[in-house]
Amino acid sequence: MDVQAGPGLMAACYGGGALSSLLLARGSGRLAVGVGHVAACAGALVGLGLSLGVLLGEPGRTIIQPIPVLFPFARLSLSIDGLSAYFLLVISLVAIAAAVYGPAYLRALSPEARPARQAAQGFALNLFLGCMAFVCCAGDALTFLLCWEGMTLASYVLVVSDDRDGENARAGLLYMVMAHGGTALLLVAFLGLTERAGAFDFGALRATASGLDPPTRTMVFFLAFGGFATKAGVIPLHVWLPRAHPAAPSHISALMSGVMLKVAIYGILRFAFDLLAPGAGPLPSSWGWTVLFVGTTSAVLGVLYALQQHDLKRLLAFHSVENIGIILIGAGLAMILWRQEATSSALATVALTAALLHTANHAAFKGLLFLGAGSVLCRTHVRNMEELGGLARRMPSTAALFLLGAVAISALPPLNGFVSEWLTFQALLGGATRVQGPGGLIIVFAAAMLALTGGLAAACFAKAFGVTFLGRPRTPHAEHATEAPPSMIAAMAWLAALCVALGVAPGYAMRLLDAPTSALLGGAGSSAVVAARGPLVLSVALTPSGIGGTAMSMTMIAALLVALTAIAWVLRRGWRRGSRRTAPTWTCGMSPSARFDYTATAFAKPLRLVFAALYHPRRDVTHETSESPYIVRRIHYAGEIVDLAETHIYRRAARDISILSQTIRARSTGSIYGYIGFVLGALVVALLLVGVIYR
Amino acid sequence: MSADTVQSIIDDLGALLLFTMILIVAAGQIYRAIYAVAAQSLLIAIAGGVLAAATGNVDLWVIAAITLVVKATLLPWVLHWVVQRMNVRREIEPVIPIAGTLALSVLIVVVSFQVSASLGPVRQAITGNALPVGIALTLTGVLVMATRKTALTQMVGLFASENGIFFTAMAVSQGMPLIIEIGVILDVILAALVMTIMVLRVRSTVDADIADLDRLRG
Amino acid sequence: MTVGETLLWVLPLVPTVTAFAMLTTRDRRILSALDVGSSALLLALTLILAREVAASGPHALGVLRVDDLGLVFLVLLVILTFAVAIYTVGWLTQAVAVGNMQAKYLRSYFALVHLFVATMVVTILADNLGVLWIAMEGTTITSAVLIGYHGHHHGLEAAWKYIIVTTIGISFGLFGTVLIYAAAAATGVQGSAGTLSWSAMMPVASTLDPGIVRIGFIFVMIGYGTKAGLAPMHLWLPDAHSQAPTPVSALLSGVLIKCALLGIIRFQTIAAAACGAAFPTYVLLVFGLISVVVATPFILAQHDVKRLLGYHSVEHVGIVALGLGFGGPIGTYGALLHVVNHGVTKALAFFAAGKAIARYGSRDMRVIRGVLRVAPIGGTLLVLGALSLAGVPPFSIFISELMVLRAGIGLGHSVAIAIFLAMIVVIFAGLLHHAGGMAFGQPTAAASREPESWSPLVGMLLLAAIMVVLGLGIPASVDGLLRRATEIIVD
Amino acid sequence: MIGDRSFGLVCLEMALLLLAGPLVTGTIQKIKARLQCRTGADLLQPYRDLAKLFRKDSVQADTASGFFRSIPVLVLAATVTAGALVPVIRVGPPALPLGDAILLLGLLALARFLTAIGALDAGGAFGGMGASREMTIAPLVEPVLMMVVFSTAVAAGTTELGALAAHRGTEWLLAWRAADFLGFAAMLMLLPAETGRIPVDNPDTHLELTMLHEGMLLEHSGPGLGCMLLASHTRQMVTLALVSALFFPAGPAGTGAASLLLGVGTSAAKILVLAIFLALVESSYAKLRLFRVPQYLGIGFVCALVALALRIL
Repeated sequence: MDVQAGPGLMAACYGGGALSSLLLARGSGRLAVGVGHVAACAGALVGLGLSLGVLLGEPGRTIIQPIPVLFPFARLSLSIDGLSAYFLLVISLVAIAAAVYGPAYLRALSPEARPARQAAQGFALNLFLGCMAFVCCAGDALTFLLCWEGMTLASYVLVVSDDRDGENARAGLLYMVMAHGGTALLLVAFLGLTERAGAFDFGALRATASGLDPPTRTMVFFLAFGGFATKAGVIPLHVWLPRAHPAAPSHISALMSGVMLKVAIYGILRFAFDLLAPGAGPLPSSWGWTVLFVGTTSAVLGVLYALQQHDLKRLLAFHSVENIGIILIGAGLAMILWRQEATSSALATVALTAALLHTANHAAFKGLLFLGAGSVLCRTHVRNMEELGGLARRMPSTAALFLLGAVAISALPPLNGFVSEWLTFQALLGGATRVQGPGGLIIVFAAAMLALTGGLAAACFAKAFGVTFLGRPRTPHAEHATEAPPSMIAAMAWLAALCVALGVAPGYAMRLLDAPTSALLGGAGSSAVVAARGPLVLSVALTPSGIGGTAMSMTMIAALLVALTAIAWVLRRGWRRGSRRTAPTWTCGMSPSARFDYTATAFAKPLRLVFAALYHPRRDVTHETSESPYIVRRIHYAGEIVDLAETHIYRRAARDISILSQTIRARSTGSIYGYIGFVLGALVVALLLVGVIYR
Repeated sequence: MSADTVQSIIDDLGALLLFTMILIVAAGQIYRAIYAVAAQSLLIAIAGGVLAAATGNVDLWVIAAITLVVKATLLPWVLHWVVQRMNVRREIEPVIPIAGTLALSVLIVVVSFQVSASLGPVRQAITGNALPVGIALTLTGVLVMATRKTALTQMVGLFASENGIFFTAMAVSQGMPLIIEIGVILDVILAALVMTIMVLRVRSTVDADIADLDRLRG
Repeated sequence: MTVGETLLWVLPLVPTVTAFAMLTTRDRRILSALDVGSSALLLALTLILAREVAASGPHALGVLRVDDLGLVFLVLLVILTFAVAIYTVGWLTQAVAVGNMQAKYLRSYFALVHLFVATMVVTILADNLGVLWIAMEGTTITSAVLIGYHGHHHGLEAAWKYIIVTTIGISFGLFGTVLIYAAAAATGVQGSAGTLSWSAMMPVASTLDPGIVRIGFIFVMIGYGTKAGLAPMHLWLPDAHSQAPTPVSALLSGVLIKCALLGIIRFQTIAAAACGAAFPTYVLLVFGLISVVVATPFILAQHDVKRLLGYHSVEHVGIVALGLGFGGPIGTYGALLHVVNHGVTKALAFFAAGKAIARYGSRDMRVIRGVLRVAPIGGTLLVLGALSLAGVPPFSIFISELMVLRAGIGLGHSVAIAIFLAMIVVIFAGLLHHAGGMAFGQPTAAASREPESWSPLVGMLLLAAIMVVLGLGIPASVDGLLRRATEIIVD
Repeated sequence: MIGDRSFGLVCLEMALLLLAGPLVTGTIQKIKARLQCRTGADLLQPYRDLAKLFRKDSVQADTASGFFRSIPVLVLAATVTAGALVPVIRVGPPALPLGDAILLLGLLALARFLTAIGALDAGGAFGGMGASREMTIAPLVEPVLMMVVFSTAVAAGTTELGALAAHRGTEWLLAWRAADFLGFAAMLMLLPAETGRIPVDNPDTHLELTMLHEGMLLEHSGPGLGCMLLASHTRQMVTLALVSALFFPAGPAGTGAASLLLGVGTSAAKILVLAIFLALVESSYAKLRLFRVPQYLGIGFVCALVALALRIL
């Protein structure tokens, strides 16, 4: 099939899906949902083919297709180059899983949902996927903005689609408002360019931007960065994220966390390396350092806040903040190193490769984890992990897949999370060697923070997995859980397979990264730089002379690991076949019960105390004593941590604004004399001004 | 009559109009205000007549006549009738003290002169002193509406400011096209009618003055 | 006499005749039929007129004249009138059922509505600035009666405030007209009858005396600005819009304030020609910004849904003023497009809110909860209307706001843009907060679960369709109309 | 870059580390005993324990999930794989790309993660407590370790341990500069934490208040426990080998049996020195309170940071 037909076909699939599920609204809801998800899956497959066609097609290929004229003042068009295709690929990969997962999930979660609502699900899902896909394929500012807002709107609908309590509506409101603020910044950034260019399409913008004076260009970049950062949930613009993502249905959460944030990353890369890139010479240094700093902050704070969450999906949402931070570290490093020296541009390629690879990796394992959380949710209807436990014996496949995702996101070998973090470390090391002076130190510090992040993530997921799936069930919800339906398992298995493949044989993925990296940075693509020694070996040459490079082969490590495991297994069986019997866990002689299990709160407590300065933890313990104060009947414990940005910036601002407007409204007059007075006053003042100015 | 005489007559009338306006502002009783408006309209009718005689413009005669009939006779009579019909208190309760209102009206007069002074001598030839007087009348009329309670006083103020407009129209541009003038006057009559109806309606339902209702706010 | 000229005097006549015809019957079905019929006829005639104008330029007949600029407003007017007529059918049944409207006064209600429409038609078609003023005062009188129609003292209070304040306002407008007339007369171009005619004045506008025109424009700006609901002269607006019967609110917010804007535009062109574009630009910018800023706190801290929509009209009139102020082809085009978009969307919002109010028997947004549960379609339309008003694509208002922004950024009014955007975001938050509160959650016990009646839905869906279509793309015919209108203003 | 340490050699080194692990533990115990004026157990006691454990039956908690049995195996495998990455006998990068420091840290972290999972699986309070504390200390250790590695890696421009060792060359102590001393100091502070010894952890007791690592082993028994113990021996060995590879990688360059033996000898000597150091520390310090550990590691962090600053600035 010709790649040229791809976009149209994709639009047809998504649009058709949206419309058909809308038309089926009056009829059976299940049919609407089914049709919607099938169409979404088809659209994702088309997107997959399209992106692969571009990525593996002849290098430097860009598909440009005009859109029939809609607005008299702008020519709309699509343009799909390497970068667009890569993000389209990521979107499609997760979208397939979500589309497979969705129907069974929705049915299991709320079987009694009204047809209208189910149809809305199908409609919004297709709209969401379509808009995301076409944001990446947009060839001009207006298409970009329209799809961008469409994406926000569709995800908003999905977030509030389940409005059993007001909580989701509030989360949706916060999300929508912050997204709108971000869009406002984007508007200014884009219009600042389009008005100079006199046209909307990216080609014209590129041409204009290369002629911009540095201050203006930097201002435009930071406007755009602010807009995208809001969408990406970068700290301190993240407050909407941990509320909105959990509120959505889980497969939508997977899409939002795994993919939608990446669209923002796409925007940042598009602006920094493509639209605003100067004709020659490096980018303004302020850009890269800012992005690096912001990325590091988000990574550390994100995982720290994630550690203290007990709501499974909220925890995952905070981890998205962390991973976006890691991606931004790579991107920022690439901005710093780009076009610095001969070899640094190769180094920049390494950094960008790390960022892009982590984009795909995060999409895979975060999608997997959210789907796993969804399976737990739809079987137990509980999101608070304190009320779960012991699920590994009841939902073994789900548990195994979730564990795989946990290992991957904790950046542990031999899975994919480690690969991208390894590349990031290499790039950071290279940066430290190239950038002398304080800059180098900052880069090394970022490396240390990255290591800290990895360790904390491991701790966090030891907690998440252990408390949710291991030990004894703490409540009847968990007690009576059963394994998730096969279609949901299949969707998770698909993503898990991606995690393993990207982890064990990352060299092959580099082939896909060639197009975007060379499109953005010019020069050799990833596979030439990182997979120079064949697809099995990742190698990075750090010093100009080429000596002292680093090489690592995930494949061999994995093989070694498997072999040794086999040997150790034999060893464990023992010389003679020892019998195995089971006995209750040792609890100092008491009869064990679920109350002996370590809770999430307890597990995270040491770190809560270590980082108390960041958490401002609050705990209130009330003793319920009987007649004598020494006999304690019951102890109530309530503890919480505060999100500094939220309490210190957002809550305060919101409160002040509302108080201000309340007072203004209360002071306003209702008497007609005041009305007339205002009119008269306005006239007199205006006349005075005219008289004074034009004397 | 020579143009200068006409000009001087108009100026004197303008001064008189300002005087009546001050009477309206200072009026402590509703009747006084109504009479002052009637007198004001009368003066305007005279001004129309003078201008008509000077320019021989037939339209102006008609306009003067209409003003005499409608504004100097009919509307004051209607107001008078309403006041008697709904036996409200005859005293005018000011929103802010009368002295303050007077001060404000002085300010307005100053502003209007300053504004028209900003036009410069050449352009003042077009407008003469009529413009500042007109502005002053119009704004002061509105000032009265803003600073006097009871709906009736507001209607009085409204008519006063309409007078200001008419005077300007005559003096500055020998009156607008006849049809327009008539239309305007018809509108004013209609408005007065509707307002009267509303006043009586409220008076009959809730025993309060419509202008004092201030439940709707914010 | 060509078709166009005939239509010029037929158009105002249609609603007038209907109005008097309506006084002859008491039967509600006949009244509704007359209502829908005559507004459909009006719509058809207007479309014919539009084709005439597109084909052979402006037509003039005595004091009436139609050009593309007026046509933009006229089309908006007739579309909304039609939608209102359809909506009224079902709304009235319900209103009479709960006793909001007495069956025996219905004919006067319908008659007044059509007189109101007739005056607005004249306002739009008026070429003579005096006639423009007269018709404008006519709209005030008729609509004042409609606002007070319910007869309880809140309604009368609102009506009184409305009639007094707007009458003062447009009497200032008259003063301004007189001054500009004087300036024109002073140039002594032609007979005095001609000098009040806008089309006759435009060619010589550049020779008018700038000083007088400046003062005149200030008076007109304040005067017609009062009628248009620009801050700080807007105070009557939320009262009137909240107290009027819902269809009337839709007409007030959708068309009437736009007519006042048309008046301002006509004078703006004269002022721009006489004393340079800078002067009207800055006046409009100042009032636009004041309106956007002043509206914000009242939108945030509002409990009455119709007052909310009223204040929102203030904000949007401010946006139109900003667009006109930024000027240039883009800004003006955007402003005109915004006039149409806001008219349609705001009418839709009022319709949806009206249905919700009827369901819950209250205008308090703390009482109206979970509309989506009790009325799925109406609730959806309510949310869509709110989102569109807040400027979210793919709805039409986003496009016009985008163009206004373009103009502002292109011409480098950075401060105005900054304030504008900040307020837009805050207002967005407020509006969505209110709309979300009304749409989602568990409905209160007061809510009536009765099925949604068809005619209001048809009316709303008509408007929603226009809203979405204009958001996804501007048809060539509309574009041509707007372009020609823009040329008239900018030239 | 492609080096000349053949895969066979790598396997040999790995086997050495695996087999000598218990011996080192035994040595440390012996020295401690001596320092405490006890005779102490035999050097080979750890081997005997392991052999005994592998012969025993196993008891498993009835609440444990299917993962529980496989965890010791995986932990052992991960640790031993990590052993494959450090050069012991000879410096220089391996022929196959198996020598990356970051990968080594990753594998150790994997082992630790799985251990914690296993500890939580049985669902007792001790396992959870041990896991919680272990996972509290680990994230604080890792950045410091990473920076120590970087402080040498920045100079060499690689994170390949063999290459790092080769870059430092044979005359290591003479070539040391301030940065190296600081980095080494930081490394010495980390050593007890990474090997789970006093002052951070106490390997000898299962007392609730003191234990980190041992608490996680409570529910394992028989061969499983054997695997876990062997893994912790190997882990300690790997860490010591890492230190020597980073800071004093003396080793003959030539090939042939003689140089191989020489290499084995030298590395044995280095590891013995470090073992003695550990024993000294263990018997001369008391265990820190858990919440003092971050401060303790903070000192190491500062040392490493300063070392890097000296390298870069």
